[in-house]
Amino acid sequence: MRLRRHRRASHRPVMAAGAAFAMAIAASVLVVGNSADNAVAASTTGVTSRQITLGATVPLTGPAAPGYSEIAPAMNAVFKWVNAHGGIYGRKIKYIYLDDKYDPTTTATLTRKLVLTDHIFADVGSLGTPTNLAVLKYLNTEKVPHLFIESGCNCWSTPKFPETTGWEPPYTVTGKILGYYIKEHFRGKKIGELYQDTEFGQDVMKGINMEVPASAVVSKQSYDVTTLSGAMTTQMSALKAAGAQVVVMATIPVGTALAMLPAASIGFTPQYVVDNVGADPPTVGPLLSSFTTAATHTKKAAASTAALMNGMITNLYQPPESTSSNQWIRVEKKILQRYTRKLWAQHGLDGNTEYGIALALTFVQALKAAGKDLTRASLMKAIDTKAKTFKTPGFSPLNYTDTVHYGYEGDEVVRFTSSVGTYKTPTGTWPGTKVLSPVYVTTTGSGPVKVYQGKEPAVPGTLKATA
Amino acid sequence: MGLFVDILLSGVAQGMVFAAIALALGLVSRATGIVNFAQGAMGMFTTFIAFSLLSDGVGYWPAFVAALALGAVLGAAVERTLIRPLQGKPALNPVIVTIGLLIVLEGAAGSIWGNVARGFPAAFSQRGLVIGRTRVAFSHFDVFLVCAVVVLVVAIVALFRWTNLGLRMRAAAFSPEVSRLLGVRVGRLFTLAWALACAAGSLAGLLVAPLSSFSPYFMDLNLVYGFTAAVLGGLLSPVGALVGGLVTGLAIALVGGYVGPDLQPIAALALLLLVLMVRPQGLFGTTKVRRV
Amino acid sequence: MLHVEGLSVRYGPVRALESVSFEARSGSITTVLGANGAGKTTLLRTLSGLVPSHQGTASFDGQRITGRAPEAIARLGVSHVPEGRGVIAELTVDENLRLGTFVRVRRGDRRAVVDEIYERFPQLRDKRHRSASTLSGGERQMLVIGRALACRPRLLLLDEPSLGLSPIVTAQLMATLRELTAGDGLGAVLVEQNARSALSVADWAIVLNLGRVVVADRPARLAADADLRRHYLGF
Amino acid sequence: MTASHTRPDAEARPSGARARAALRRVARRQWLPNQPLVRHLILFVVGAGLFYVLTVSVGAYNDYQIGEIAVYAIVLGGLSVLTGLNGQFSLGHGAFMIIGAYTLALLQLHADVGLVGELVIAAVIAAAAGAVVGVPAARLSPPYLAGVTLMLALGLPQLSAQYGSVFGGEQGLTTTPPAAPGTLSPERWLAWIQLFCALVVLVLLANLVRSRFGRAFRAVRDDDVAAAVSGIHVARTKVLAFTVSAGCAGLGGALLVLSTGVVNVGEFPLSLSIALLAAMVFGGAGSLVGVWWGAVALVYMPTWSTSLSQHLSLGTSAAAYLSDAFFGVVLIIAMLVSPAGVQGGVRRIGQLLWRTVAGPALESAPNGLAARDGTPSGVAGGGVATDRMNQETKERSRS
Repeated sequence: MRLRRHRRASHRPVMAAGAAFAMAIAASVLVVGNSADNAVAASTTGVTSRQITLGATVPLTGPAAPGYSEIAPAMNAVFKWVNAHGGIYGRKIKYIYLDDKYDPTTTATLTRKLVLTDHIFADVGSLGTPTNLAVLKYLNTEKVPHLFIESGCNCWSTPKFPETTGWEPPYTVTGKILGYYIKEHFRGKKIGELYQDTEFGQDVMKGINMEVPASAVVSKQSYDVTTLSGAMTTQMSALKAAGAQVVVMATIPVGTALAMLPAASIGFTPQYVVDNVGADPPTVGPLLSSFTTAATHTKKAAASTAALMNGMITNLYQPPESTSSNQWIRVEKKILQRYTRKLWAQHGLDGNTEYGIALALTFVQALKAAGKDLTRASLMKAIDTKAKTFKTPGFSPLNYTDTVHYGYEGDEVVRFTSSVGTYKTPTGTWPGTKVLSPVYVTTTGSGPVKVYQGKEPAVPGTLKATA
Repeated sequence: MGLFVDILLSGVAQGMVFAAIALALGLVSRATGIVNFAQGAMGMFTTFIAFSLLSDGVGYWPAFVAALALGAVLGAAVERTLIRPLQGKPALNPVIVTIGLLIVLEGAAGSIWGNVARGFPAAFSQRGLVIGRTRVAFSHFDVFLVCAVVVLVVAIVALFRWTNLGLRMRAAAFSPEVSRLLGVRVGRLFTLAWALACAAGSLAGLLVAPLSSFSPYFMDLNLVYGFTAAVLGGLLSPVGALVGGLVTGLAIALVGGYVGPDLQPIAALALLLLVLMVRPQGLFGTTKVRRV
Repeated sequence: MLHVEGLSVRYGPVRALESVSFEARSGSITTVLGANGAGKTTLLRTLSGLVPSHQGTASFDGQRITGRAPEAIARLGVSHVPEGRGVIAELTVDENLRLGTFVRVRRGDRRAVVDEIYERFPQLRDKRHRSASTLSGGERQMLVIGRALACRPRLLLLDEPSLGLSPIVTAQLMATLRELTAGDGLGAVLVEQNARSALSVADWAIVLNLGRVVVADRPARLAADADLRRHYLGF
Repeated sequence: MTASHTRPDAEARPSGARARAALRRVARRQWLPNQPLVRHLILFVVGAGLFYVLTVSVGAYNDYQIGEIAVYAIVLGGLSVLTGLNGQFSLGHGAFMIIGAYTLALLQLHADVGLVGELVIAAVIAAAAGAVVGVPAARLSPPYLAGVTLMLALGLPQLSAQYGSVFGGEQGLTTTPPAAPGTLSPERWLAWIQLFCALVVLVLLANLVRSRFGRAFRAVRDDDVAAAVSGIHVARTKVLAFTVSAGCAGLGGALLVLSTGVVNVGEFPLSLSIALLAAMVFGGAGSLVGVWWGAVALVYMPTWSTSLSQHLSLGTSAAAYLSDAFFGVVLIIAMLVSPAGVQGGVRRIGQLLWRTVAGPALESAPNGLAARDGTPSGVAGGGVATDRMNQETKERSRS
């Protein structure tokens, strides 16, 4: 009985319903829309006389989203500001950013959607190393500009992929500058290292170890980001046991917090030197609030977590959010406040929103430099040849040439300390920023770390007037 | 030496969290015969509710108790509305429903509490205790954590072993039909088992939240390791859950400390295979092995 | 005490029981006979609420039991001993017995009831703390009947209690059954393949074939009917 | 369950009516030839034709997605055979996809074996890995197997970081999709290759299901003791099922990274393995037609979720999370409404329609219903759960 029933049942899977599944797919296709081939072949894809369409893939949900999900909306605030003031040569910017959940397969699919059905002019400000690697080849084959990737991987500048550019300083550059500072200012101290075991952490450490003498490094610890579930007690105990006096970290904000918590717990209080990726107080601070207890978790919480950040050294390539006197910071705050009210109310100007605004401002400069007859080629040419004249919040100029596709290659070293005052964001009150060094510049290779001699760019008049 | 002790101690604390989750998974598995993939997410959700209460000025302990109670209610509600209707249907279906629930809860938590990474306070100070002259990686809060889980396990064991209710629950789990014929209200007991399990899951959430980045996904990996612990311990035995949790916690702490954090999952897999090769029913399992 | 009227059960398109009617009285044993697949087990499962009925009613002491949940029917005093023994192997002997007392015995009397069962089946007392899985076939049968009795039932529904037992044990079992129903207002419905021994203890017998009652009569009359024996009872 | 031996099989056959018998034959698709191979080949050709028409009438992006659907159909086909037919199940099929994907990438990098060679070797290596996992797996009951495979999916990717020089670390390795002939778009050409592979694999699986091995798979699922008694080597059968299933996953992984152009472990997170299981049951466990529904869901859910959140409001993350939750709800409702998955639901609707059209002729067809609804009870043997009904049947048959 039983067997017979099953044998019958097994007639079914015989793919007899080829029709059924084909219909299913046809239905899906209808729902999603079939605009692919109806595109009018304009002179330049994604550009009309009235509009420029841009796209990006960013994590809006998923484990990687906290913090990073603020960047694209902040960029969009800049584009809204541009549109409100007549656009660029009369063209308004339409920015489509899609949620890839930091999953490269999804990035690959959504990027094809952006290119093939949304007909974007360029992919601008997509986030992440593995995600962008998944579309690097595709976008270059399709000759779609793949600009200002939100990642400092050393991999965005290769002659093989001329359409692709990075934006923030490459991780090795920030590492070298931090390493140089440590070498100069913590002579004779025992150095411990903690890094995320991905491209990011490895590249920063590569830079640091180019500068810091190997004899000074007493312990190298790492963590795995995909299986990072709790406090890094073992790593911090090992650094403590090795007697590290300075702990240099290449960590994402969560990693910074999960390292500092157990360290505080075991009474390990080294001098922290943290790469800027994982050192933004408004981002890291709330994570540290779990160090509060049932008794103290009230208004005191903010104060006690701020204390943990106090004294941390990091590096910045654009003005710190806390210096409200800075012209760029003022403008950025205004744009944020006016064009993304929600974001402003939730986060204010923190490391992520500032990043998005600065990146979008860079792109707006590039669009202007590309001129009235905008094409993909004219945009790439403007970036490759005129980047040094772009006025952006970065301390050092953008270094794009036809062979180098990194953006900034310099930053300064700072310390968070309440001795210079504090600043407030919707998530708490944070120590102010004290500048410790001049702006340094260097390259990803073996070139020396040099003091940057030029001036920091001033805010363009039009921006000051309209924002 | 100090390092070794610290590694062991952090392994114990971590292992206790796995044990609590393993216990919850075991309770559900025992009652309704399924693996509840939403166990972690349910604990996450109630922990977020506790967080909301804390932000609204409610005290820590009222919020703590409220989260446990809500966990129980959530567990009972899920059993009644989502699991019960699938009785007698293909056995994978309720499992897929729990996967669906996992997605729903994480999505809901993300949209309600937003995308901000934040911290969750601990019941007691997280500053390590001073033993001799060194400060070890074991704080007042860790002491509380270990005690809470041990008390939970002892309570569950006592419930099963020495109370009539526990006897009924065991009977209902082993042989629901016979139990019904003896007048045992099996359905209610299953609901109760889910409620207990999800309260235990909430406890795990409240205990581990201060030690992790507190986001809608903070329980995901804990669930995976908790499941490993449950399987290691034999899935159905509360003591097995405790031992399984401890072994898993220590194993990954030692591997993380001395071999490399990358290899923690591989090590857990190896441990699992090793134990299951020797005892396919886990350390404390008593599955009837059918042989011809 | 048990009154069954026109009871029908269907599994999808299949008719498992078709308009079955009979009565079972307290203090008597009613045996249900028939070939494999005649619907005997289905009948008991329907009476105890495990299988929903399609048509007809069954009532116990004037209360309708069709449509009620098994646990509710058990609480009325109907104790179903399922086919295949139904000991809960993961529990000890004592736990199995105690489980029977939870519903109809007051908290203070439960120990006494269990002890009473041990009086009746002394072998069980010796193994009270052993796992039920270690018992022999005959001991398991004692355990399930003991457990059913621990429920303080008014009606026993027994599904093939002699299955797999030796003739001697079967005879003992039937004797026990006779003794139990003799006194305190306990009735029994006994489903059996072993028609000969069932007929030897029963007060009334019905024969099912393809879900229908084909004969209902006194056991002696059935045993005497050679045709009937050959067609339906197989002895 | 008691019904199985009381069901009067012969009794219900309606008298005479040749017309009704003919109707029944049509209903049971007996208009197709009886030899499985011929039937499957005919369906292969029909399916290929339909897909050709479909792909040439849509744009490049849809071609790309159809290709992805084909890839997931292959993976889900293997998983469906493992779970639906053999009663084992895996929460770690992403790991076998990784093996296939890296095999293809390494072959493209270091050897010159051509696309066919690359795909075949990828499938074979993954199948071999499946055999290795399958040996211990054969001894484990479902929840324990779940634990082991779950850890496999979590642990295996870590090796790529550990041996970065071979596997390219986080960046991974690049892959080169086959060059499209003539003016054909690369997306369409790749979609054709992927669809072709999917149809071939499904035909092979369909034949396997109908073969001696398929019967052994089912026998082991239904009752391993009984299967062993009737001379089936239970452990070997389970290992074989695992091997076949892992091979399919490996081929799928290899084909998938041809689409993306790069292979790195980020593409195969633990959540993918869980999503695969969910999609398989969503489509209908044990059904090789159902795999297409599951694959459509896997590919379109992220896209739909994106467009949904765009509609809800300008892509804020709150909206994105809501659309995530929405698909959890879809999964739950699908399971509650149609336990046999989408394909089970489709079948039931088909029957209802057919019965209205063909009238009561089929009503009395012996086992008509049982045969059609066969899948759900089929899966019952092998969930994470031990299906109580089955368990008790087994216990009873034992005593």
